Amino acid sequence: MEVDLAIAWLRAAADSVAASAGELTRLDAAIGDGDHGVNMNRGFTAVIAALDAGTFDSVGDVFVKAGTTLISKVGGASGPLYGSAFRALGKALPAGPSVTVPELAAGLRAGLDAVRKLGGAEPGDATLVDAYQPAVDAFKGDDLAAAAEEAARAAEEGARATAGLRARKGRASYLGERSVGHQDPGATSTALIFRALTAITAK
Amino acid sequence: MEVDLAIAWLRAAADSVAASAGELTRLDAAIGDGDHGVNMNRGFTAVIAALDAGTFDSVGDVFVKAGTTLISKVGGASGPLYGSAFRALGKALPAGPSVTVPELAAGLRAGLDAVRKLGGAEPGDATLVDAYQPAVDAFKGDDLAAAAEEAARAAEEGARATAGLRARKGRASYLGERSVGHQDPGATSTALIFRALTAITAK
Amino acid sequence: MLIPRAPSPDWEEPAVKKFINDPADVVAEALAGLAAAHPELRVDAAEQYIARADAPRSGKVALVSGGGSGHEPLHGGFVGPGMLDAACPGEIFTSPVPDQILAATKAVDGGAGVVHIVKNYTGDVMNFQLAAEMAADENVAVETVLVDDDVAVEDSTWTAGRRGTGATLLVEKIAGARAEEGGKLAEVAAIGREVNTNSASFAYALTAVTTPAAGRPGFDLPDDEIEAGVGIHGEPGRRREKLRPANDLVAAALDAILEAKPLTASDEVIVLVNGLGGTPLIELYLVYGTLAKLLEARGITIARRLVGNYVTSLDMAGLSITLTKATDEFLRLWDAPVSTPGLRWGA
Amino acid sequence: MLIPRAPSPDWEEPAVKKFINDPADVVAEALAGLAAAHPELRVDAAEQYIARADAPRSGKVALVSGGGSGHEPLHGGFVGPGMLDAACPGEIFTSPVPDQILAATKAVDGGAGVVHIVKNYTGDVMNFQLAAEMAADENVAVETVLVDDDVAVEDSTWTAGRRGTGATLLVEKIAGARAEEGGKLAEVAAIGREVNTNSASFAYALTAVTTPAAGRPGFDLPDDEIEAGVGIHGEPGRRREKLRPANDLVAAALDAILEAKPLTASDEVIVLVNGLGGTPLIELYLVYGTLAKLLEARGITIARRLVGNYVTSLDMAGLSITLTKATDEFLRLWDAPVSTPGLRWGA
Ligand SMILES: Nc1ncnc2c1ncn2[C@@H]1O[C@H](COP(=O)(O)OP(=O)(O)O)[C@@H](O)[C@H]1O
Ligand SMILES: Nc1ncnc2c1ncn2[C@@H]1O[C@H](COP(=O)(O)OP(=O)(O)O)[C@@H](O)[C@H]1O
Ligand SMILES: [Mg+2]
Ligand SMILES: [Mg+2]
Ligand SMILES: [Mg+2]
Ligand SMILES: [Mg+2]
Repeated sequence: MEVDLAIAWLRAAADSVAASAGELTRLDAAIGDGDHGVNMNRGFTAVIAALDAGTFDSVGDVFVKAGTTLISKVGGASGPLYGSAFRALGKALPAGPSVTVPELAAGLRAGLDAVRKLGGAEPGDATLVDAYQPAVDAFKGDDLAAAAEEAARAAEEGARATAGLRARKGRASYLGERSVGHQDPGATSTALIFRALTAITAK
Repeated sequence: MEVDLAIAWLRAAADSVAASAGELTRLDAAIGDGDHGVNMNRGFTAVIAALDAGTFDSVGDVFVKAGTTLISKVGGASGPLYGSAFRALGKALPAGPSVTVPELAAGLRAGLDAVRKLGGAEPGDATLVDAYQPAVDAFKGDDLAAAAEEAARAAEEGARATAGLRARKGRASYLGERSVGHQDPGATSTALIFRALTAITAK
Repeated sequence: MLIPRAPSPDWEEPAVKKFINDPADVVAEALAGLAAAHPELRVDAAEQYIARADAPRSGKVALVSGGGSGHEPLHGGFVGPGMLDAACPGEIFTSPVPDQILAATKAVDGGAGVVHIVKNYTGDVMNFQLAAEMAADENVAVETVLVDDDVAVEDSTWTAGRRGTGATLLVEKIAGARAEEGGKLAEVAAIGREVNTNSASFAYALTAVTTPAAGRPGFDLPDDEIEAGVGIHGEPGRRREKLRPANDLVAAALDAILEAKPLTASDEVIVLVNGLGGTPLIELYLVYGTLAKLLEARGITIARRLVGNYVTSLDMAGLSITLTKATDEFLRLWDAPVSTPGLRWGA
Repeated sequence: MLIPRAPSPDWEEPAVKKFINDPADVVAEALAGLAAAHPELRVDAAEQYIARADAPRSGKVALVSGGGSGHEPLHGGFVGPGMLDAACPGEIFTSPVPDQILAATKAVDGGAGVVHIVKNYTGDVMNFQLAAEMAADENVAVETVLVDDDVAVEDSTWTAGRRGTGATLLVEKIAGARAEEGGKLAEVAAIGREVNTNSASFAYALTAVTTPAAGRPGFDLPDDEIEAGVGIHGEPGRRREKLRPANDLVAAALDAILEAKPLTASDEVIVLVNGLGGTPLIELYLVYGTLAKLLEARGITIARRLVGNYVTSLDMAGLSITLTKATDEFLRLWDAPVSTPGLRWGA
């Protein structure tokens, strides 16, 4: 993955989040406070603006910039979580204008670790970890397009499966059993972000 | 009219107001503040309680008691207006256990004068005067049942006709032209009160 | 049929979604709660009035106001040093009765006379008038200050005249301070009237109000329409309008106010941005910000301001804007200490 | 399909019936209005925080709080002598960001350290935590007081823990007074935590809240149902219930509170009956009256009380009840002067 592709991924993710902002908010309204779409859209709009304003020699720097921007613009639970994930991803990558697929895979796992450390969520708690974790597990091999496709599918499946779970972290956990039957908004936005990578890598 | 009949009239009026309280309130909600039914019901309930608690030798005293009670229990525009009307009616009647139909007619006109003096409404302003005035005009002759029937009909017609008028007094006047098309709640309750007299005088 | 059919067939049995018990007991039960919450007030449950615990204050002109309940903190929340001596809450949106007003008037009269502050509604005017006549019979001197600041209503012989709304707070505060510092009956009434003359208000409703008795909104307002010039009793307003951005609504309200009571550059004003009950504070501050900019552009100085829910209409989502052209005297009295449940500073 | 279909087909285009311009600008525009209305506060529009105009106060421990907007007057309305030194409003119902909290923290630090008062929500906790780490990097000592008084939520490893609601006001007032009188960083934090430990709250919603961004109520609540144990962000509550008379609801809320934090006869409490925004004051007083009777029957003394809209949820019709077991120290600090837009006495 090169600098341009990293930026293109974030741009595609921003477009996807913008297009689905209403739906993400609706999912959040059902079990949370109805702002997830607005939060993500505000954050990714700021990310694109920040990337547009800079020049980047290193793939890692792109993701660190994205993460720092999300932390400073989103707020809520998703801001620090997504922000830390992208920052950790960027910091884990070796410096330079290009990284290999295995390096990217390791970076994504570092992002997951950061999310789990900050938020304390386990798989099965009905959070974005339930999309992120299977996506990272599926992101394998040397072919970026194939790895991205597998990851996106796994993330989508994980997101959909949150509907069957009882939430144990974040706002939805207040609902106890009543959270069952509702798909987690953060898991859904995670799936959108992984799917965005396939859009620009598919041959 | 004897003391018993005067009390029976007020009791019938109270029943009628109670039965129509929701509808009076609905009429008032459309062009006023939605409390006329509640106000009238509270007032007439208090009137019955006050009459039950006392003994009366004179027809006039019954109406003075009713008027005083309305003034002290209703509030709003209707309290002082109906209260003054009944007080003036009672005070205009000659003392004693029975009054003639012409004496009652004169008393009712005194009540109308009191309303017009206190509230300043002219016929055509879309207030209870538009039911009260025609009722008093129609309350004629020596036969109570016949006079009551004519008065009730005139009051009802007057009340219905307020729907075609632009309100110039009371809360409905704030609406200007928008009050046209709405029947005045106070005129409606006046018609109910006159109709109640026919229920107990009809042979 | 005398009474036309209701447009909605189920009018009779609304679910009254409020924190109440029997709708008929709301005012009495709330009064009991007020009494329990504010030991510094004396609540007469039988006569249904709220007075300063230290009333009557000998030699001090007393201020009595009142009106229908449902506008809280007006008036009961404005009883205390520096403002009202007593308040008479009527039933919801129904003016108090003369007996009640008379009892309050006598209870707080300290021998220097009593000012009645009356919002200009037919019911309030008549009930206070009857009470004032009864007080005169008992040798209590009463002066009446009529508040009629709502410029949404045409002030013509074709209407009951302008309604009393937001300016009531300013009249009560400023006249209350004048009484507290020893003003005579005529002086207190005069400055109250001057505040009213210098004031103009305009209100918008986004939703209709729901009274406990009716249990449902007083009128239907489509999702994209508002009532411009609404009253504080859920009376429908001057006209229905399409919903517009706040900036436009504030500009139109200001135009209506200034048309009725012109101000010129270099005038000073006291501003009240008042929520009608259901509008969040964040919107009121947003509106205040817009208003401040518009006034600045006209060269008018906001000398004092108040933003919050003060003269409400139960749960109505809406707000009113009141502008009072300020004199130095007004400002001095506005700044004087006040200590009431609803308004408190300097004390 | 990744995202399941919305139950209502027209979700996308609600008419946002509020006094706003662009929904995205609400917080910034309201902040501008707050700045215009309160010259005694210093609003930093760029960094988005509200501070006392006289901050930093050298040698005084500073209090910083914040959270999503939409709970006004919390927190911005509680900035001033005797309470907060700064508040950081996030977007509506979205916690503030670390940069903002850091900026406020540095702006008000008078060298004696800063107490962060944080309501226990995942977002608030994480953002304040990041800010505290950044502050430590810049050698500002920060102590965090977590508020988690809402007993409607199970306090277990299965949830994010109890939410911070009404008790936040008491923590800010009492810790604020302790800081004002010269308390050290650890002392101010300690009494804040003690207030939280001694507090329990329970809330009801009659209607769902409508955020400017969503434009429609966050959940559907049938005409005769309420949410018991609702949160202040429109989170659905512990359970749906049928609407019941206020007396029953108050008794049930009190039971829930006392089950979580038992009180015994002869205990003294501070009571907050708090409106969530759309509930009229008259209902809050009615509820207070009921609560006072129930506490009296249990022999518990209400030493202090507050009735009004303080910790709100935009336009939500609902209320919360908070009981704080009082110590003499709490009462002394509660009575200390406070001078903020939202709470003011003794000054
Ligand atoms: N502790 C946590 N760990 C991981 N993800 C979390 C945690 N808490 C919340 N989330 C995620 O954050 C999402 C909500 O984000 P958002 O609505 O933007 O923030 P907020 O809940 O503060 O309003 C949830 O759907 C969930 O996926
Ligand atoms: N000035 C007036 N003269 C005569 N009748 C009036 C006047 N003002 C109001 N009314 C009558 O009072 C009725 C309203 O009574 P009500 O709703 O009980 O009082 P309020 O308007 O104070 O709420 C109106 O429908 C009208 O018939
Ligand atoms: Mg959310
Ligand atoms: Mg009425
Ligand atoms: Mg009325
Ligand atoms: Mg949020």
